[in-house]
Amino acid sequence: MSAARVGVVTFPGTLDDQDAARAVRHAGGEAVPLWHADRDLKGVDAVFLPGGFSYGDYLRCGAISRFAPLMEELIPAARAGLPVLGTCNGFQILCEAHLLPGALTRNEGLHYVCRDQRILVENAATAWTGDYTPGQEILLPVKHGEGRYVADTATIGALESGGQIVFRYLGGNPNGSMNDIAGISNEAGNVVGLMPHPEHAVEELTGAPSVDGRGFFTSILKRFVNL
Amino acid sequence: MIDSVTRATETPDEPQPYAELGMKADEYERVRAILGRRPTSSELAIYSVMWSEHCSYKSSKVHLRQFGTKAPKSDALLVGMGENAGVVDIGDGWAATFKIESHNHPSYVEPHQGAATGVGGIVRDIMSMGARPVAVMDALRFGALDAPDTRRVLPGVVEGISSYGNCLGLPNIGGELAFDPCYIGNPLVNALCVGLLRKDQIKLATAPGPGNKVVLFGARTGPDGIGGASVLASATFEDESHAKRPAVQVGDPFMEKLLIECCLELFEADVVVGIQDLGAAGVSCATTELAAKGTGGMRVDLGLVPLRDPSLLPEEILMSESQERMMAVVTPEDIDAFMAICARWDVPATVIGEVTDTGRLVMTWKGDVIVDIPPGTAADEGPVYERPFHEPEAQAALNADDPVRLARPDDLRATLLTLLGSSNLASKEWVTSQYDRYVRGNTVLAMPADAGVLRIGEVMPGAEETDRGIALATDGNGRYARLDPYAGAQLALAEAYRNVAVTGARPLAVTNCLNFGSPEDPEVMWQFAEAVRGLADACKTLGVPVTGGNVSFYNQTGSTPIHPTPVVGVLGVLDDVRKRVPHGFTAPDLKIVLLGDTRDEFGGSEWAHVVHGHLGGLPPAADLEAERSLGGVLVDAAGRGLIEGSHDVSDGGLAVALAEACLARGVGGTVELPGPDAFVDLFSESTARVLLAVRPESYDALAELCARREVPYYCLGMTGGPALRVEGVLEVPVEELRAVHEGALPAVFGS
Amino acid sequence: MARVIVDVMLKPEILDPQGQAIARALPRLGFSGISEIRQGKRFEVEIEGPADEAALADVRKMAETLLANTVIEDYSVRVEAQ
Amino acid sequence: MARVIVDVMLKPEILDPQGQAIARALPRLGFSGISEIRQGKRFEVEIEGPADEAALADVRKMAETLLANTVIEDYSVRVEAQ
Ligand SMILES: Nc1ncnc2c1ncn2[C@@H]1O[C@H](COP(=O)(O)OP(=O)(O)O)[C@@H](O)[C@H]1O
Ligand SMILES: [Mg+2]
Repeated sequence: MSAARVGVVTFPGTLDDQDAARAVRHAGGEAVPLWHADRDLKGVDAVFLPGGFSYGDYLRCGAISRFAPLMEELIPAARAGLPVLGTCNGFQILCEAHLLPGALTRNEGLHYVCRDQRILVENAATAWTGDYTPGQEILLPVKHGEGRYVADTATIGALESGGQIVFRYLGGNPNGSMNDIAGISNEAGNVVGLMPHPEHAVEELTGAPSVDGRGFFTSILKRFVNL
Repeated sequence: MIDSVTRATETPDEPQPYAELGMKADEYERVRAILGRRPTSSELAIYSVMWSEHCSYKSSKVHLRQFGTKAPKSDALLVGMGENAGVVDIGDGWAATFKIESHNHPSYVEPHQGAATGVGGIVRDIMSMGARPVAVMDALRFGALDAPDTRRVLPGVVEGISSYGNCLGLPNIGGELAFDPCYIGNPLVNALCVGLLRKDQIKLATAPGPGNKVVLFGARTGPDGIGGASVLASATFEDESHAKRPAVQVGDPFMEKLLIECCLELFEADVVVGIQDLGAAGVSCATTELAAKGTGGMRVDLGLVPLRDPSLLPEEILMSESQERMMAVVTPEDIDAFMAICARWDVPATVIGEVTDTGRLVMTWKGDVIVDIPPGTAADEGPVYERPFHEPEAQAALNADDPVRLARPDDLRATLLTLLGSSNLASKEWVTSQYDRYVRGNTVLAMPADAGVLRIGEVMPGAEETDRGIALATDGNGRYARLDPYAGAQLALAEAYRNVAVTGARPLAVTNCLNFGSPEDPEVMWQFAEAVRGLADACKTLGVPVTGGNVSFYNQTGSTPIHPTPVVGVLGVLDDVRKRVPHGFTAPDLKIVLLGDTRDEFGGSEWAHVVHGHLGGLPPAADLEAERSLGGVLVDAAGRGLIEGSHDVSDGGLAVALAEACLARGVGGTVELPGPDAFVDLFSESTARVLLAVRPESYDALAELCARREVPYYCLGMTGGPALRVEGVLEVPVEELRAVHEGALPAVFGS
Repeated sequence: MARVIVDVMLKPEILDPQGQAIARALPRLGFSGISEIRQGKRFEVEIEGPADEAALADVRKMAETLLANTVIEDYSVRVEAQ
Repeated sequence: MARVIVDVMLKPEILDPQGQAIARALPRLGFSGISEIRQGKRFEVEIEGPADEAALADVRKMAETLLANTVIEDYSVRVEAQ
């Protein structure tokens, strides 16, 4: 059986695309580069929107990218169930594209923060978290200047009650997000966005002092093996 | 009115503002002699910037030559000094290029933009060698931690480095942060970039081949940093609107990121004959240098330069320091492919001229010839000064004021905590947490490790497979250099060399940024001459050549210069990056081993500085042979897997090194001091020492390696437990160490 | 040629840490009598033709879809008096 | 209680990368007829007393020293019509 194909999107200013592709390969999948200006998802099984500063993060993070030609294909596909993971800038793009509710705003401390962060996995039933257990604590790096998740009270309530809060910060919130939210999913659970970077925690030698990010990639790949 | 060559010939006696442009009368006369007429104002613009201290190194050149004449024989050197950056062979077909550069003055005027554009500039230097930039580092100096000036400048500088470097996707893998009142009004912002390339891929700044096209690509040209040109414009044009041009440049890191990816595709497609970044002196520098190193001639239509502000005059275009621009020489056959790659990355590109074999750089503006010069005279044949120098009057008294007279403490626990929470020894995390150290997924070690380490094998898909890694560290101690600039420069090199070696990497090559006061002050010039002599001698002894660097003069307020501050960067290579040695005490139940001897050396020490506000005597001896032997032991031992963790011993001595080693992973340790005087053992800053954590079963093998190279070694104790204990002297819980160490900067700058 | 101004401010219920940081710094810098500061964005949009209804409608659409994120921000559009 | 608005814009000769990035993106998003966009900051300052000359002088000083970086930015201060 051929390996699952995970698309990795590059916008102008995307930074973590190589890392994301490497993480996919390490987990045994095939990483398929997707270019922002192409209206072509190349038939991939899932899509990873990596971090970075697309369009310099000028205006607002993710605001310009969400209008990319590729996004015109991706948005309906995600609504139709294609698994999509956005980390950091990818999460910001998913919110700007309204595939996820709420928005990401300037860190409460007003500084960019790069640190190794403890994270609680609350929902292990999404497309990207099946290999974790609910309540599991993991260590992933965060690195962002605009990661404070905000939404109106009704939205937060719905996220809480619907199990859509997938990740929460533990041991200190790095950005002041509401309810310590680190990552959320859509109602269907196929679209997940988070500020931390699983792709920087998959190897012993490099990146954060953990390999706790591997689960994201094994989760999505197993899903396709089992299909 | 355009000052064309014709007009210049017709008006030979028209007065010209050369002095306002920083040119001396004899320099101006030389230009007239070279051209056989008065220069046009555009030509004057070119000569004035190209012959400035910054571009021509006219005061430093005669000294810097020693880096070449005394250079050790090294097979690793592929490109030496004189290009945009040096290139070293790191094996398996790979090469590394690295360089450090200052942006001190702009960072004082506008901290955020000054520091940001400092990063941008050094990254373009690396790109222009044909490399992919892979990491940055920053060496910073500010006035006293609590000085109002520091509170204004430091946060902006850090934010500038952070926003620019992070946006480029370059991990920040290390640097320095130090405070001293001498830097008030003269902060130092030195930025380093390292890049990787295949050995057969090196690009040079040269414009050969008549008929080849000259392409300007990247950002449009605006009125950035052309304070100087306004003198010309207002003198020639009597136009008030040009009188107030901004001296500040604003960077656009997004454009630079596009430039990086665009350049890499251009290199991959092999459509570049020569390439040069546009830094200080912009188009003037790029055209004269490219032409001088190529076939010798170039024709440029300045009217084709894409402008952000259409009112710019040719003199201003020539002097503009607009950021994020590059210039390439491309064959006519490749020009379409070149343009297509630029378009794919949304990078504007314009053909502005052509290479010729006339030996002249000719520029036109709306049909008039406004520049017609032999390019080499601007690029390579600038003035060279043998500035007078002599030892400062006060030097002997300074050296005589030995710290032995200072009262030594009884409470060594309190002394440790005082030092650990002092500005220069406190945790730098407030700064480093604003830098992305993980991006691109190749960072093996970064803060708080002694050196940054990168895996290289996955950087360039398609290149030869390799397990190698590179390590980089920068160091420099202004107090040591003040006491003895010759030794101070050597100590800076020794520490950077040692910091690279403690990760297990073999030191290969050196870059340096020499931050000094005014070269017109003979006492400063002496400091400079001594520092260069010291560094060149030390490079020879350690067998590591200088590959490039940067000189920053005029770092002074009134007649008071900063401490002479040579900052030295060392690049090393790990044959197998998986064998890198991590930082500090990595686990309990390891033997704690000190390599190297400790003497009573407190001149310029942190203890004298923090506790007594004292600077006098002589710095610790620079024992380069000992450093070399120590480096050999470290590289061998790491290669054989004998070391579990390491940390070099430097500022603050063994006590601070032990504390930092405990803090790395929260693992305590218990030690017994080897010498008779606990204070000396703990706080002396003797060099050529490191602290290692080794498995008990590896100890004998390590000891044997040390014995073979005559490196002294002392087993001090074992790691483990919740505290740092020095038997019979002090005991501090690791968490108490942490609170003191990590609290100092947030107490001033907020958390 | 006309200039249209688009002001974008965070909705009142969304925390504005930048404004708060400035407000906190004020007393230290000797400014008193200020009860609140909020920081937003101002865009100066130069349009090629006149600022007629059609042009303004265009700018409003741009504000709604691009310049502001209406999940967290309010915007207003006005022609600048020349 | 009054609201004073402080507008801060980069000086015209200073590069505005943010504005340029937006302007470059516009045609792709289907907006035409826009020749330039510059992005700046807008501060809404709530003052406790009336917006008299003394209060405005205070806000102007605040703009000069804190809200704007006058090395690269210009500012303007006005009272918002209630
Ligand atoms: N300005 C800076 N930028 C990036 N990293 C820095 C900076 N200053 C210090 N660091 C990093 O912080 C760590 C601690 O620095 P320092 O205390 O100078 O190290 P050491 O005690 O080993 O000499 C090192 O990893 C160093 O590279
Ligand atoms: Mg060190």
